[in-house]
Amino acid sequence: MAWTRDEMASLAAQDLSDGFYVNLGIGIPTLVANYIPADVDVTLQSENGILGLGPFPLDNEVDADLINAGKQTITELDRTSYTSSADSFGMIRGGHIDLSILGAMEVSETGDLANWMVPGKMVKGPGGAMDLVAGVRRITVLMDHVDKAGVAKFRKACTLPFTGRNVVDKIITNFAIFERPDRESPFQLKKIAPGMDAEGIRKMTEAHYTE
Amino acid sequence: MAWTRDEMASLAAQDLSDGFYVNLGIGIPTLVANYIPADVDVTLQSENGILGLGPFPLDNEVDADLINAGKQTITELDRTSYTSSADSFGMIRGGHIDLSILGAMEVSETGDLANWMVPGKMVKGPGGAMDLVAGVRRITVLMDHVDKAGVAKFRKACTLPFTGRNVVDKIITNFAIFERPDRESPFQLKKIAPGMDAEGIRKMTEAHYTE
Amino acid sequence: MQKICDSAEEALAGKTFDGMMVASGGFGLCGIPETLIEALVASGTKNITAISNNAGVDDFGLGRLLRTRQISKMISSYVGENKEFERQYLAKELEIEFCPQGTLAERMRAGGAGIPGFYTKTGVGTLIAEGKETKTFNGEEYLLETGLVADLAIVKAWKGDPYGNLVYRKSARNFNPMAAACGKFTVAEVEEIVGPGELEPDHIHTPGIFVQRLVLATRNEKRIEQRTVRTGAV
Amino acid sequence: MQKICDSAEEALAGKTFDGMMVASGGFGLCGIPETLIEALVASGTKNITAISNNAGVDDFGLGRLLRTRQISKMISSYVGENKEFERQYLAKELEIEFCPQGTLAERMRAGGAGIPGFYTKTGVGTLIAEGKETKTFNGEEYLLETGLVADLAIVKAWKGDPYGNLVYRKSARNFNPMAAACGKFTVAEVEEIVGPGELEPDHIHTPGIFVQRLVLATRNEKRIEQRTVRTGAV
Repeated sequence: MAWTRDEMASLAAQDLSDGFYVNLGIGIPTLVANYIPADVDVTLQSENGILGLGPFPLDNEVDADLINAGKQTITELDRTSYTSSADSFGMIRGGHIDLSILGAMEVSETGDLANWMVPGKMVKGPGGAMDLVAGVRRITVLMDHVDKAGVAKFRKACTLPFTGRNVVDKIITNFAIFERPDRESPFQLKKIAPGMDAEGIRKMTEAHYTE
Repeated sequence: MAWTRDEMASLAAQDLSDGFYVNLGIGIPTLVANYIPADVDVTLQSENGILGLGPFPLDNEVDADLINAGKQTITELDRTSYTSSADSFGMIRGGHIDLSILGAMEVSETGDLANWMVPGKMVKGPGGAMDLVAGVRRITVLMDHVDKAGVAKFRKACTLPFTGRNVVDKIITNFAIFERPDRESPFQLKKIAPGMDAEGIRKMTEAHYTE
Repeated sequence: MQKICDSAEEALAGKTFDGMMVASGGFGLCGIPETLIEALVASGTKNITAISNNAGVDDFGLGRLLRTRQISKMISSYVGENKEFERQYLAKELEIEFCPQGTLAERMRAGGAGIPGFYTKTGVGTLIAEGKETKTFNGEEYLLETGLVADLAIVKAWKGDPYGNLVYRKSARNFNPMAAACGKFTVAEVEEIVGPGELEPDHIHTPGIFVQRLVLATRNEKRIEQRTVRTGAV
Repeated sequence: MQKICDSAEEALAGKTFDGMMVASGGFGLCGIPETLIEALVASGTKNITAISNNAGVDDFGLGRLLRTRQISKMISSYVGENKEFERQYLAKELEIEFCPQGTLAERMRAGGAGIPGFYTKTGVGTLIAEGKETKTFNGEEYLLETGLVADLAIVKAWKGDPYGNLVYRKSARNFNPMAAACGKFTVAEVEEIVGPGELEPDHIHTPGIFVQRLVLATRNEKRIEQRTVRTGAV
């Protein structure tokens, strides 16, 4: 039985260490905030200039001047600081963020990531994704194991335009977790969703990985 | 009769236009602040992170956290803002400062400036002078016409290491004022100190200039 | 020196021309100069190259200038929320230069700070790198990106004083400080004009040197794109 | 996550090593980390390359580390106020890399922001340009300068909170924000430690992400180099 989106987020949250600064992408990665272990102090960054993201506001707390990178209304905490976008990306590009958790369309077996455009479709732009994968120390991807047509998203090579080359450290799909110790190493299958087996995973994965 | 240091500063102050942002170098240029016309609103910048320099403090106002680039204690005004050194030099390098008035050891007839080192002597470093001459829109130099040995300081070419090449727009010495309309043009003699004449100026000047 | 103008029209007077490059602050619809965008619509200025992280929505933000076809090119990181943009882009009526968000912020900062080019790892090996020079530092490849300088910058701040000093509020700061700095001429609209000395010198985000004209904002709709709330039970 | 340390020695513990590069905030003797400099003296760390705009005076500021011969190289813009510096430099016991002040500030900012190189007009055609690459943008020549990243950064702030958020006071800000950002490990000394939430989020100059350890400053002498006053008559 495949992991749910919340289970995937919960699995991703297990990598959060005390004192980490973390940027969560739009979509499933946002759910990770709900699963931060109680004994772990994590500061969330939003690239539009917020260090120390709070939860969504109560209805009467909504403030149009306080949104996250997904343009959702949020709140501040007692640790929050605001910066300009240039200074915010200084944190990102300068390697000060410990971990970013992002969605993906495809990941290659060498850690290339594609998540910003599909040729022939309207291109909306890279946003901050290219900056995040280039600058953040560690990148975890959350994505479905296969696309709607059943095609593997963890592939030998990306078919879609790159967001970054050799930038992914860990992949959590709804079927399995792959990880590598460094960016010279191949990915290794680390965990399998309940009811699935290694053989099944291999069949649904185009990428080469170790077991 | 040669102009005094205060008269030189007063002459330099006549170029200040309403709304100008100005950086004054250490030494005689600092005196220019005393001669800003009453009907002209000028904001002084200090490259250590102050926009809107106030006068020296009263004895009981001295604040060690508030010094100018010459390390002198100063005060703030109702317009003052503080920035980091990087942002302060952003103003300078980015061409946002209208005028800088600086001292010099030598100026060449093509506007090269030397004011930071004498080979063989202890070198103290360029400080912010190279940034100022490279970035500020207009540079006025205040200097003695000749050095202690009687040698012309406005020369065909600088003999000392450059602070910047082709960066000076106006020279006010204790004997005369030279100016040029743009940095492709030669300097022109614009004014002579009382009791001096054009022939005398020519004899004490190595640089070529027009009259 | 009088920076405060009576109206947004007066604040832009003499400073717009066809074919100009305009930088605008704001992220999504947060911290956008609503009043000045409307004045730019009214000015009828055509063929604008707009530097802005986003393109607004159909009837709000820079979308207002797209609808009137006053913008011919956008330099942006993300333009996903605007159907009119999509239509013009697909019809090739509009040119777009995509720029990763951090690179865009840094290009604007660089332009304002007199830096014509800088190197970044962002975009190496991607479509963004096409046609750009690369250079290796410490064994890693970096892209050369250029500074951006705009003919006019329009920004939105929370408070401003008569000297043009600005203070932003929360995440409405975003691209505004860089937009202000990268304009050859910068006009700020503020929610409140305060008196001289009322802004604490240590708290000023954009020093007055970057602001040539200032106007009280008459439009502060501050539309929210994704109103997201939690229930009180949490 | 516990950033506050009981002493400067504890704040530097395990983070110093011979041959390391240390960035220090401060301009002249204003805004220098007096307490941490003393702790660095006590640490006995040798062969330090110090990134600092100035070199202190003989018995104060970085002069303390020069006197003990713990610094072997300085990257600075101006070192005029220090006789011991002059003696060591003329005796070739000390290496100096002169960097124009604005270039130094930008190199530190660039290092902190992941920018390995940038172009500037500052220093073109001077001794500072020797051995450096140049590039032409819009017909003008610019120098390539590189970002600086330090093994350790020591900074002085006015107030700090348990998350490492810092606020500076007046011109004591100067190089401190860039020093904080360019350190692989940054230690801040503050005149006052305030509680969580006491610093207004819009007023924080250095966000806590740049500060790994924080200590209450025990030395706040703040020596003045040029005490200059006017008479009350003005």
